[in-house]
Amino acid sequence: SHADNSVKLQLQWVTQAQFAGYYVALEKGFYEEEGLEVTILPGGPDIAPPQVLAGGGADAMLNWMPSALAAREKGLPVVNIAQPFKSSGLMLTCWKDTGITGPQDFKGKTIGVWFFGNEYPFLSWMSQEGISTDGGDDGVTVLKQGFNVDPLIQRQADCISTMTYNEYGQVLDAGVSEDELVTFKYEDMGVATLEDGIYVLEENLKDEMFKEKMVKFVRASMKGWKYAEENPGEAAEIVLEYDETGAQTEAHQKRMMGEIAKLTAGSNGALAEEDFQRTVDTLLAGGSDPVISKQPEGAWTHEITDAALQ
Amino acid sequence: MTLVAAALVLWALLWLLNVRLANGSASGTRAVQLGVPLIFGLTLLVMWELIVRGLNVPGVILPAPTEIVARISRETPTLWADFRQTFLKGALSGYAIGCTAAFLTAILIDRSDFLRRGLLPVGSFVAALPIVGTAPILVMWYGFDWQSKAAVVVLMVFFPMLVNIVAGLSETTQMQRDQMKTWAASYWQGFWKLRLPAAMPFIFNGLKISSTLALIGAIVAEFFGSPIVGMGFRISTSVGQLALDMVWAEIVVAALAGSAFYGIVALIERWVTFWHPSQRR
Amino acid sequence: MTEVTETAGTAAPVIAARGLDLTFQTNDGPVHALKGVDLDIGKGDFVSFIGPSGCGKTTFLRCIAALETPTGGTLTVNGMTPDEARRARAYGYVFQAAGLYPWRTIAGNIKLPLEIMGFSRAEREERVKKVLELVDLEGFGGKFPWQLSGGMQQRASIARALSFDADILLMDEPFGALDEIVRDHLNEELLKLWSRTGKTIGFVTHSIPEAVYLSTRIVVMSPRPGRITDVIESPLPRERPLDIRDTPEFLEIAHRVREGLRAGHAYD
Amino acid sequence: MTEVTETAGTAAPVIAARGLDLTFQTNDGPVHALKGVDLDIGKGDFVSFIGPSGCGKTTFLRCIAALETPTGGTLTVNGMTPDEARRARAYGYVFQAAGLYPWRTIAGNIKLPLEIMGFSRAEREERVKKVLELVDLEGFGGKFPWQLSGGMQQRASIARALSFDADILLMDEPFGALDEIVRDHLNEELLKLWSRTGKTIGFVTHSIPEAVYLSTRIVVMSPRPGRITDVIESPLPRERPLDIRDTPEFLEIAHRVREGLRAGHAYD
Amino acid sequence: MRQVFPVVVVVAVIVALWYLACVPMNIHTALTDAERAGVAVTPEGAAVRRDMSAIGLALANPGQWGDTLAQDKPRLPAPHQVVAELWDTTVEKKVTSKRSLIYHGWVTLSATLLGFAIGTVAGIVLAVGIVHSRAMDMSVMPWAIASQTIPILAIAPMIIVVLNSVGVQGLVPKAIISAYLSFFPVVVGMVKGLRSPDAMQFDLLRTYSASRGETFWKLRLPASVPYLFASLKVGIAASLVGAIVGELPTGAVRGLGARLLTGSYYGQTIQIWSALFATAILAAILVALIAGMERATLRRMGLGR
Ligand SMILES: Nc1ncnc2c1ncn2[C@@H]1O[C@H](COP(=O)(O)OP(=O)(O)OP(=O)(O)O)[C@@H](O)[C@H]1O
Ligand SMILES: Nc1ncnc2c1ncn2[C@@H]1O[C@H](COP(=O)(O)OP(=O)(O)OP(=O)(O)O)[C@@H](O)[C@H]1O
Ligand SMILES: [Mg+2]
Ligand SMILES: [Mg+2]
Repeated sequence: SHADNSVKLQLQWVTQAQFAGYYVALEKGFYEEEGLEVTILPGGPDIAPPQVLAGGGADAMLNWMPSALAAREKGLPVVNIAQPFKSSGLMLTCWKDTGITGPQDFKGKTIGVWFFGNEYPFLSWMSQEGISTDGGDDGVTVLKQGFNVDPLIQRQADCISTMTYNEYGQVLDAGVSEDELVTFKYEDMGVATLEDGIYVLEENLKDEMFKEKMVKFVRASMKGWKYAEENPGEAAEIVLEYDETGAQTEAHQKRMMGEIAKLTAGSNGALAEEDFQRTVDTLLAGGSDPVISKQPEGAWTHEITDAALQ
Repeated sequence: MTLVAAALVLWALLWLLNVRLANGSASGTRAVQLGVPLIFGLTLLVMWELIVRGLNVPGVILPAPTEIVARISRETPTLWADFRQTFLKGALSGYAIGCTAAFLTAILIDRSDFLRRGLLPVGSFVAALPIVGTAPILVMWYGFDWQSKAAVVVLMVFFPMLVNIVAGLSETTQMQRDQMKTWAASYWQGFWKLRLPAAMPFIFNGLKISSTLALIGAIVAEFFGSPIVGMGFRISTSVGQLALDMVWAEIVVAALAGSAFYGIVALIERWVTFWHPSQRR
Repeated sequence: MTEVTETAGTAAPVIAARGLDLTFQTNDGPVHALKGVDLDIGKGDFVSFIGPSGCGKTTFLRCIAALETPTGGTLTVNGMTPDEARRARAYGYVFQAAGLYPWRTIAGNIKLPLEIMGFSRAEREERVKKVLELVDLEGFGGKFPWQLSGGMQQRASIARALSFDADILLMDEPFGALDEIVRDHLNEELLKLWSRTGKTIGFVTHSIPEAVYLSTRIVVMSPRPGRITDVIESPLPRERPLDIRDTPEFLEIAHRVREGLRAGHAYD
Repeated sequence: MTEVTETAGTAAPVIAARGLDLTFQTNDGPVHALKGVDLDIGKGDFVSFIGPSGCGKTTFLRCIAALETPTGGTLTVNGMTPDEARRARAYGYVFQAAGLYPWRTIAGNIKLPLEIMGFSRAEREERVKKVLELVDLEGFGGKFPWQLSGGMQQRASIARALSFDADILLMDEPFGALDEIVRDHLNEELLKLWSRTGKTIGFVTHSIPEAVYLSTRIVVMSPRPGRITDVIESPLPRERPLDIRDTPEFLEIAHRVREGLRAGHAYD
Repeated sequence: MRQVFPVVVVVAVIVALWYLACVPMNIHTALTDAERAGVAVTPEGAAVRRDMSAIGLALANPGQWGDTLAQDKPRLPAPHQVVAELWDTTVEKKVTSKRSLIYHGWVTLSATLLGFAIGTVAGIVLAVGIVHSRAMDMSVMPWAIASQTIPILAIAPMIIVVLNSVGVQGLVPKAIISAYLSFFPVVVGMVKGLRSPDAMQFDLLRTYSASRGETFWKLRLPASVPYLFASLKVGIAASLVGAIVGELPTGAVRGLGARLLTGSYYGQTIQIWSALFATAILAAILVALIAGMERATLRRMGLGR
């Protein structure tokens, strides 16, 4: 059934520059050159990409590695076939006037966290710091943060999760200057996990035709990414073109593209084993509620990237 | 495939049983009246189980009922904590505030025809605001804890209640009102002794509708920001963790709580409006 | 239309209408429910109103009870305006349907006006007991209205109108829905009550025998516009056994009423 | 209770009841609506049923029309069971309230049984025209029920029952809600219609004069359990002007009916 | 005029209160902005003001009131901001533009209408079954009530995924969610309506020895029409909510629901509010359309007086 040339890619969020590489590849005809017919399915807060993959609604998905590994343990064997993002863009952004200077100051504070699979790195981090997440003076009070930066602006939370390329900019857009804020990049804290990898179902990889299709897909996608890195302005325009909600603004997408380029810069598409291991170690270090309980086997493959990048 | 076939056969058998029960001589008895819907529900569950197993539906898409039950028994404390947060704190307080506010507004509207003609159309417009739009706003205004959930519930139940109370208060006949006039009764005498009791069937109609809305409202509001407890929180995060059995466990709790709430209101209704023809046999 | 009919004997009339007009403004134009109605009702009179449907019987009764406001003419009750009389709680009004509150027991229903008028608890109990006896409903005080037959409900509603001892009793087809035997019985009871208490009664009915049997005066009305076409004084004695209805005097009056009625009647 | 009353003269009775019982099972225990009812109704008879509320008049009529199933005894209609007779469309039934469908015009209402019984379009039109004339409603066919007065609605409902020419006409207090004058008028019309068509009519009423004026036989019933206490044959001629009601024969029968009624009547 | 005047007065009062409410609602941000721009405010420091009452702050800084009505991302946008946004995104934009609310409204409307049609048909069919089969009446009704206690937002994604896995995509999944919400009022209303004729009206048809089918077409169905319309009015509003809910887990790419959601991602309160109002206006129009159909039908049936 994989004999045709169509590939459906499930994103994990709405259309924005975070996914510029794929949109560029589509717009610039890179997929077409490979003979592929690619459909990009935008995501949203209610969409669990692994679920879509399991339901057969997509051939490949983008996902954060903690979430993908968790799905693997849940009995949905997904495999990372490419990792266009080298570094993590996740960080905590806090008001400086709360007196927070380091992770230990989080105690007694209120912190907004995204759930829906994105909470794993945070929980691991806190457990490594030995801070409980059940509130109280010795722990942090965790809020399930919505999809915007209001909780920080309204001061309902002392810190919120932001992405370097998205929410952080929104905070600045709200008129806050950088020196009013303190930020903690997960990357700097040593608890970064891999974001935005390309995953497929393990069983599909037994199918040679499918593999071949994925090779072409990854090759074209990476071409798209590198083009986007070099031409951020044009890439942002292309993303805007594909945004059907009509809610995105040009300034916002341009800045986002600039930040995204920094994250993809170090990757040629192939997963770096040490990055993988660092992610796994972070997750395994997770305290009482570990995301994964054991070292995963076969959660990634270089087969596709090797063939694509030869 | 055989499991699926078995499911269909079972469906046919249990349905036949129900038809016989419903049309049989014992159909008026309490046992049958409870039994028939239970058998029907059981049929659905067994079909679900057999089809999920028969078609090998992955658990991350649709878990089998047995898995859900297992999850419920394993996670009872979590479910209870969520229930307390969402239902007892968010839904119930919102329900109480919303119904009370609607009641007071209804009296106001009742006393002034001008307000009735002005407020009701505007109210019906406000009632049409979809909860997925209002919930984020209210979370922004009232914070992440149950207060914002209660606010969403208030907004959801207010208008259905208002409409029903207003309709109920005008339910009295001309004759009954004239009677009060011939006794030279004051507004409040007429209100407490005639119009309020006469409005009870309508008020309970509103209370019943609102009882299902309240829980749904509280759950949905949690999708837009919450502390890390609550039924809506658990549902949305469990979907992200692909713990679909947990999602369904919460849905079961929601359906049970919602139905029980509805049932309790219906029981009180029986007791208060015992005199209404629909409650007499 | 007719001359002013003065009540002979009694001094100032309890109810006095002069040139009473009432026009309803409806979507289809004005409806003249009453036009130029002149009538005096003396203390202790039993006046029946009879006439085809829509001739304004109910409207006239409602004007007396201040439930409608006349658009012309004057109407006084005990020398006051009807509304003042209403506030003074001068009326007991019995509507066509019993109109009992289904959520109150029979006793509770009878207590209702007493509660509103602020009678003490003890006095309420006592009065309820008294009027329940009066209408032959001892022992039914604890039942709910729907547990009683139509006739019993109607008697309960009469008891309710009697409970607070208003001087004027206005009854709008109170027995319309009952069967003939029950009706006869209630007619007898009503007559007894009237002669015992000396109340002034206004009574609307569709039944000629009923009107003739009960009244000291029968007011015949005709519609479009509603007006009084005839006022018939009854020569029957106050004491009236049921079989008075087979006497020639009775039949004579009944005949006169029927003629008066037919004159003013246009089918539908 | 009473002897079997055979209709003199006519051959096989149209309706024959023998020891008819009907008991309703209710939450408060069984209600004996009919007990041991024996009655024969001959072709062309006009039989009135009179009795206090709840004595089973309606129930008996409903048994004949196969709307209730007796729990004992036998009942035949034209030699068939009532249900067979119903399927053979032997009945025209007029209910107490007019019961016209508000979403159909008067003509549409009358057409309803004709549609169900499969009359052709042309025949339907023709019959509607005929019965509308019969009940004096020419020109009202296009009106909706609520545009007509109560009396006119009741006539339309009679027209509907007549439209398909059933042999047996069953009428359950058809004029109960109308005022006396309109009622008199419809009584006259009904009599005319009956003598013109020779239908067999079963008629329930609460009014003694109405029963006496209309019927060839008056069946007096009494409640708990519902049974026949008296069957009174009327000696009045078939041709009956309205003022026959003032004749001594009429009053004599009326008196007998009243006595019979009173005997069986226990207040409520 | 008699109808409109009270509404106008009430709306005017609400707008006035709304403007008043904007001041304390937005004062915190206004003061912080002003402070950043170098204007003196009392007291100084956002952290100090954090827990202070908004009304107190507003009274202490009357100079900043104007700013509260002209923010980019206010907590409570001022009425004129919402109206301007509505105007800008409906009248000023081409209807085919992605930034046009009319375009998004149309997307939502098409799912709403399809869902409404499915829900209505399903509701009527179910009601007919319930009325004619005792077994269905006893078994289905309690579960129909229970089905409405399930939070639709929770199962909407699952419906989408399950349908997706059997190859159904696009409009239909959204329509099914919308149908799920609208079938219930239709069932309840239709069951009531189909049972509304009194015993006498049924008996009448029995004396004609009419069949079940004839009873249905000539009595039950016409008698249920007023009930049907009453529940259709509730149903169409529910459909609209359902279509919006259905848009969220389909990637929220188009439609009013997507506007609400993306507005909320980026904290664009003005956009949320205008989408909210657009939805309510759409609902009002749909209900008014049904009410119009109701009036016309009932009048033709002789039931509209
Ligand atoms: N509130 C009203 N608005 C408009 N017209 C009215 C109103 N009340 C009564 N009418 C009209 O006034 C006329 C007299 O009505 P009324 O009820 O007094 O008649 P009635 O003699 O009591 O008739 P019935 O015997 O049917 O009770 C009728 O034509 C009626 O339609
Ligand atoms: N469906 C029923 N279920 C139970 N009891 C019934 C039913 N129908 C009638 N009855 C009872 O049977 C008895 C006879 O009723 P029926 O209606 O025949 O009286 P009726 O003579 O027509 O009275 P009315 O003059 O009030 O119409 C009454 O006691 C009534 O309560
Ligand atoms: Mg009247
Ligand atoms: Mg009867």
